[in-house]
Amino acid sequence: MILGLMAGLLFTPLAWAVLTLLSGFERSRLISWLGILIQSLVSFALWAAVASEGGFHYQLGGWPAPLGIELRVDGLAVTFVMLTAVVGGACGWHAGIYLDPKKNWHRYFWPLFWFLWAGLNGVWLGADLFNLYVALELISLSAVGLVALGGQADALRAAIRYLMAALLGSLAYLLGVALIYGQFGSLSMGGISELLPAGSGQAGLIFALVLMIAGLALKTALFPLHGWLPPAHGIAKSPVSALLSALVVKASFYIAARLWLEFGEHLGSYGLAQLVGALGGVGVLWGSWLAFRQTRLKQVVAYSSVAQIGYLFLLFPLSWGVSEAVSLQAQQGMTLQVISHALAKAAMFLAAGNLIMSVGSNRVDALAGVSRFLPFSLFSFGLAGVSLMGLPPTGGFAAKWLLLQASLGSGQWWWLIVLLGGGLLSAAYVFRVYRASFIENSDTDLFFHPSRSLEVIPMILALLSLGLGLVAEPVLSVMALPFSKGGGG
Amino acid sequence: MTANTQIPLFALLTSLLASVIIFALPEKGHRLRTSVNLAAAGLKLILVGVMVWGIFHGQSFEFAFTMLPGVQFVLRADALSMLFAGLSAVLWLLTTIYAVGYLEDSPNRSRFFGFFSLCVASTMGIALAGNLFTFFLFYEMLTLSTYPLVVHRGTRQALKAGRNYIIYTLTGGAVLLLAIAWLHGLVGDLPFRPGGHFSGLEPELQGPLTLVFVLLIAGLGVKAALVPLHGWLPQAMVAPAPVSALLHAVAVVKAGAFGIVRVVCEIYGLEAASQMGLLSGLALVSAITIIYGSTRALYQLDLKRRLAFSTISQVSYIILGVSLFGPVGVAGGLVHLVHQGIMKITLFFCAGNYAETLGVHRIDELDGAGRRMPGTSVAFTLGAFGMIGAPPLAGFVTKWTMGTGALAVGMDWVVVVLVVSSLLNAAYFLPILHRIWFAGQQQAWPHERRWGRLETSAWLLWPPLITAVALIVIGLLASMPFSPLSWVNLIVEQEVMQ
Amino acid sequence: MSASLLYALAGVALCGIGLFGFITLAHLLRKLLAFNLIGSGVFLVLVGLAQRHGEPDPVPQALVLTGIVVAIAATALAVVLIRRYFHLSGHTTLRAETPERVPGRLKPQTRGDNPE
Amino acid sequence: MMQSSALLLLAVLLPFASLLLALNPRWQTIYRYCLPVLPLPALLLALLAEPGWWLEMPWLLNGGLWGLDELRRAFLILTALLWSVAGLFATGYLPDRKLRRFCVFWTLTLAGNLGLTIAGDIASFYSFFALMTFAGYGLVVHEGSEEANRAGRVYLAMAVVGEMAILTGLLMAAQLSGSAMLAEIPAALVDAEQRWLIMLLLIAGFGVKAGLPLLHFWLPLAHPVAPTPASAVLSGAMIKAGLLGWLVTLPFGQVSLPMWGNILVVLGTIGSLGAAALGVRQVRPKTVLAYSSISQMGLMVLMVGAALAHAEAAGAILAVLALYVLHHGLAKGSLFLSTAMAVPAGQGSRWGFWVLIALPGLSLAGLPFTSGAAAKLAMKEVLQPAGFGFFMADYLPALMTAGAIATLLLIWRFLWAQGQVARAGANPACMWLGWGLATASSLALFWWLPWHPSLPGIIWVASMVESAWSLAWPMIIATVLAAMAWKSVKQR
Repeated sequence: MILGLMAGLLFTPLAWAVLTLLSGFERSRLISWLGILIQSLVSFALWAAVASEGGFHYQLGGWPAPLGIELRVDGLAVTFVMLTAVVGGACGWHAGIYLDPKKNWHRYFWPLFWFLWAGLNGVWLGADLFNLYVALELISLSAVGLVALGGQADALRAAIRYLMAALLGSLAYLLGVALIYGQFGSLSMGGISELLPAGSGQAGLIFALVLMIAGLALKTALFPLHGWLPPAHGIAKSPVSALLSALVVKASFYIAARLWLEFGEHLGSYGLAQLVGALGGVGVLWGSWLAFRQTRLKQVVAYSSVAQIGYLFLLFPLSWGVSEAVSLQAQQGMTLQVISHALAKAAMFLAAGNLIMSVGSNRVDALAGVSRFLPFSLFSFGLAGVSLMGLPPTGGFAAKWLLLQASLGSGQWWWLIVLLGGGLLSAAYVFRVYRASFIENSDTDLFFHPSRSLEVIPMILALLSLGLGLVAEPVLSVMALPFSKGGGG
Repeated sequence: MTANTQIPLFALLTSLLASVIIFALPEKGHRLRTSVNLAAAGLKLILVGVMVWGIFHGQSFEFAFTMLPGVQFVLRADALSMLFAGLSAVLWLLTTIYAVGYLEDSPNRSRFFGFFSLCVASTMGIALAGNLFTFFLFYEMLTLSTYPLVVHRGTRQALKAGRNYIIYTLTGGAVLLLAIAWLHGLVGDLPFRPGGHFSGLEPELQGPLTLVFVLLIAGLGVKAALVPLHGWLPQAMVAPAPVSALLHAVAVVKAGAFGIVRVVCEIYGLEAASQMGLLSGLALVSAITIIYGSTRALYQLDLKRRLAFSTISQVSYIILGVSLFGPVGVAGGLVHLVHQGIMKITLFFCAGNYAETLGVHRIDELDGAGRRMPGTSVAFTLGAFGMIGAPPLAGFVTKWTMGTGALAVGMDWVVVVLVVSSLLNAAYFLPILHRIWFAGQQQAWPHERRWGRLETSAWLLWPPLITAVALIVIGLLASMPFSPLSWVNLIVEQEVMQ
Repeated sequence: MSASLLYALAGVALCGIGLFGFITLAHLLRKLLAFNLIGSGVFLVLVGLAQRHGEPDPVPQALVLTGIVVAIAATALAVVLIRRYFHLSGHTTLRAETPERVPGRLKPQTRGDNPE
Repeated sequence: MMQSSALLLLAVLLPFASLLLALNPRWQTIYRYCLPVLPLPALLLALLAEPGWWLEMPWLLNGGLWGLDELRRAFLILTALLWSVAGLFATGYLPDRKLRRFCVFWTLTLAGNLGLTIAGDIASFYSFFALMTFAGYGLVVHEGSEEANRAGRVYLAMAVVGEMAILTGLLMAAQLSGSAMLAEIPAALVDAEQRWLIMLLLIAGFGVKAGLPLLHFWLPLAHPVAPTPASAVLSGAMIKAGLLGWLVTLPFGQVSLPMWGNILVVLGTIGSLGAAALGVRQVRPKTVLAYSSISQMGLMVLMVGAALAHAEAAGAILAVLALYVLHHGLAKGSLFLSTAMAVPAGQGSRWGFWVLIALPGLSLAGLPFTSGAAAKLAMKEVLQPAGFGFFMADYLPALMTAGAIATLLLIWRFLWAQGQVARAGANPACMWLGWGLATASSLALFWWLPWHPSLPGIIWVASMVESAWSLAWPMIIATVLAAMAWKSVKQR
């Protein structure tokens, strides 16, 4: 049964990709929806399996470690697989209706979509450094393709800028992997973490870790290296930008987080941790400030992604050199932040897409009066905004609460300013959009009403993000499995 | 899930469900929306009644589940929460009736009533919250659900008022979150327990706990409109009358005051708070707010702004009462929570009636209103006299109890504050009454509307009359078993005797 | 100075040159070439560092092979994008930002061309 | 017992019930004619019920206690009688314009006045007191003229400040006594360490209503502007509420306070003489009467001061005070009502009319065989300086005679002013009836009313003959002075 599940996770997406490549838009849409259904069922089955029996290792095709691909299926990975299923499914369903079948290169959306999905599953489950590199590359190339899909000159410019940044990041990561392999002769994360105590402290290894984290930070658009994200996410089609913001940036962060948690104690240093945390903090404040000043709606949401990513990197200082309980709290907080941000950001982008389509212009102040005629999408945009602000009862609040507790527990009180200030600033730009939509200037309803199902999808995602706050406890308990040493490999 | 645990949850869910249904209803479905609204309000009233009856006979109602590792979501109905829950349930029913009449033909009413019941759901949540975490959860939900009500009209001015409202309340919320997280870090998850937790306290915790107390009061003070943090309240007057009635008489303002009461009585405990010298500071701030609010109210020309400033001063009575830490003083403060709610909602209903029927917003346009709208004016007069503290109305009961309480603990200056504020109340209410009853009508009403036989539509007339009668009954029968005063004595027995 | 260390150092030097070119050169094709330079540098380091007690170690060879495949795919995609970008905007560098279009309040069209 | 508590409840609730008549404009004529009927149950209660029982109402406010004792009975008789007579007069006097509003405020003030007389617990006493004050404002500004509004503002401002003083005083006293009943307050005051503050607050608070000097400014402004029946009641019954407030709260008979006694006697003297000095220079008859009320209240303050200073004699002084209040209320009520009467045409009836107007005035000054004489003699009897220890004691007789002279001067001034202003014409029947009843009750009915049992025997008509001279000579002096003043005015 596990073999079936594992095969379903990695290979079926590639199969769907090839199938959709061969057929036109309508038929590939049908195949894709069927594929989404199967993927979701498989992911849910795997989640249930891990929830009951706990994490396990799986050699793909039975090949042993050094040459074969070894997968580590534990609570965290499975939760992210589940997240990908939910968000990917929603975006796929939304794109099916949203994209115009008549445009010829829209038919290439589906293959890229499935490649992206396969790459994501590869990252979540990969335990081998080099396999992570390959999956990362797969994600980047398909994401660049999606951004450039059917776009004009500025879409292509954004795609090229994104490609350059992604490739540079991957190569830096690969160089790091090469250096570590040179030192330890093994690529599996678990194996290296055992050999680490012997070789810790050597300059070469520290440089390798810094290189890898820098490369991944570039791919996750951490503060100084975030230049490529707003144009890319802002210009792409809304289901694409939802996928990018919700999942793609999280993949590279996921790897960076795993590296830090495995190798951090020995190779990392207090200075490095605080530096990354500081970059994250400044990213939160700077991203929110820029989001507040944007004139175009999707740019506002894109810069908000830059801000929210800053929160994630608070994990580094909060899990280095602190007690086990505080570190666990920080990890739980970070995971909840990733999940709630993915759901909320996807909902926000999809809702923004609906609003722009109905208003006919992507400027924020063109939204006047939409609250009267299109309350549903606006309401889901608002709910997603509430989760980004970290106000109760949303998942964002649960994450902020745990990070607050962790920073208080570890005595690093300065992260409070980032957490609370970030919350207030995000309130600023969400309510700016709300303000614009509440202005009553015309009684006539000259808005284009998108179809009902387009409006329902973002609402579902927003409600999930809202509900996450209430069911945080069970989600966290399943996720806790991997970090207990027993679960690992 | 025995019956006792489900009732608080159902009480909360009635209005949550109502708001979801109303959002889904089409804009044109007026009759259906009104019936859903009234059904939800009625059901909630019954549930609260059952809980009040249960608590009177010593049962306990509690619903809890762990929301985050180490943090519980607790809904508990105890005597203090029933005081606030009962008040908001009753006044929500009346305000809904009033709002249906008030928004007769205005746009996006389903949005209004949706957020309206969401706002009451969060007020009910605040009342039933069992620990600080749940309290904060509904406290922030209240902010979010009241913003669209404040900016309902969509005019530039409303949006500006909304912006200020959000800036104030969200900053307050952030400060409160910081305080709660810090408190949680220091002493772990604290349920609300009569008598508080910090009676026998080791000295080295004293410093941080005082700082946490100041942060808590600052966070809650924004909603309770304590002096430096009250700026948003007069500007939020631009909202429609039922909103300013519910916001300023029951939901928002009282949430802040109720929060401070919970923190002082059931987290810190009255003895501990007074030993740590916190209460004298609190008493000072609330006294300043009382005097400041009343003096500012003197100079307002707009009727609702004058009522808003009067609310600022009246709410601080509650906080002053609690900081008197004697049993009688605390009883006076708590009973004012109910009395002020009823009196202020009567005044806002009448202000709304004047605005809606005669188009009158400023005080100097009120000449001769008594002759044109006798029913509303009688209700307004009773509310005004209640505010001044003229016996036998509810306001007098509060001032008398607080006065005796203050003298009992030897804080004589509190009596001076009470007297000065009563004089100021008289100074800004009596001229209005003079204009209503004794001044002849100079110019025609700005834009008058006729509703046939009655002076204004039945939906608008009955709520103020009901609350005015309630005002007299509560004042006269203050020592009956189920009157607010005796219910408060029940609370104070648990609170102070611990 | 065993032979493998020599290869590794050469690889690192190649990476440095490639990185320098990647950052300073404006023309997109030159950037692409610089990228390939860094790629081969990294592969050289991978191979150089991997010599293990005499007999050949199969793992780095496999890694390098996979790395080369990935690099080719990436380069192909980059060339296609650059060509299309040149065809649409006539620019060969990312520098020239077209002035921000102000679409204003368009009449809502049919579902088709969505003005994102 | 049962029927008297039912009568008590009826007496207080009937006015509130009559408010329902205001709901429909068509019923206002009915409302007009039921004005005199409203105080009747209270009058019946005062006359029939024997004093000393109380009706407990634990559910009302924080423990209600209504009932009558010896002192309250006298006040209730006066209040009920005066309100019914004025009500009768009002039915004839009132035009139809703004009638409903007048009736509403009239019934509310009546309810307040009756309520505070029979209230035994602090909360209901203070409630009725406040109700009377605020409703009284409605009567004062009824005319709606600018002068009325200004008088109303002064009245209200001073009344509210006074109320706040009373509230604080009662609050402190109640907190000391620990109970919500009025009866316990004097006992609590005896040994309170802030006694001076509480007494200051109570005396000042009730003093505003009773017209103490420097607190009297609203009185001469409010009376002339109020409609005549309202000013009659205002001056006759409502001022006495302040006096009742003192009698019920201050510690008479339990401790002798010479210092407070002296202060009050001095204030009383200033009040009576100063008011007379000001009153004599007034032109409008109602203002003159207002000042005469202040001067009469000055005399009563004299007695209160004496009672405070001399605990043993307090009981007797209070009895005399009750009698004096009854006498002054009725006389002043009929005088006020007469200001609105038109002089009848016929020569003979005109003379009779003027004599009937003059008689209550003269009785105020102490004309033998009138209620005034009885009150003055009782006062002289009880204020014998012999037994008193306090400083002002031996000046009392001199002050009393000076007071009598001042009163008569004011009466002559009033009669002259009324003469100037009086117009000839017919009066509606109710006004004749109302005024006639008032004068009759002041002159004749006074003797049959049940007096306070502990009154000294001297005041009976029989014993009045030999003391007639002691009453008459101050009046002769006053008349001579008035004549001289009148002549000098004539030359100019």
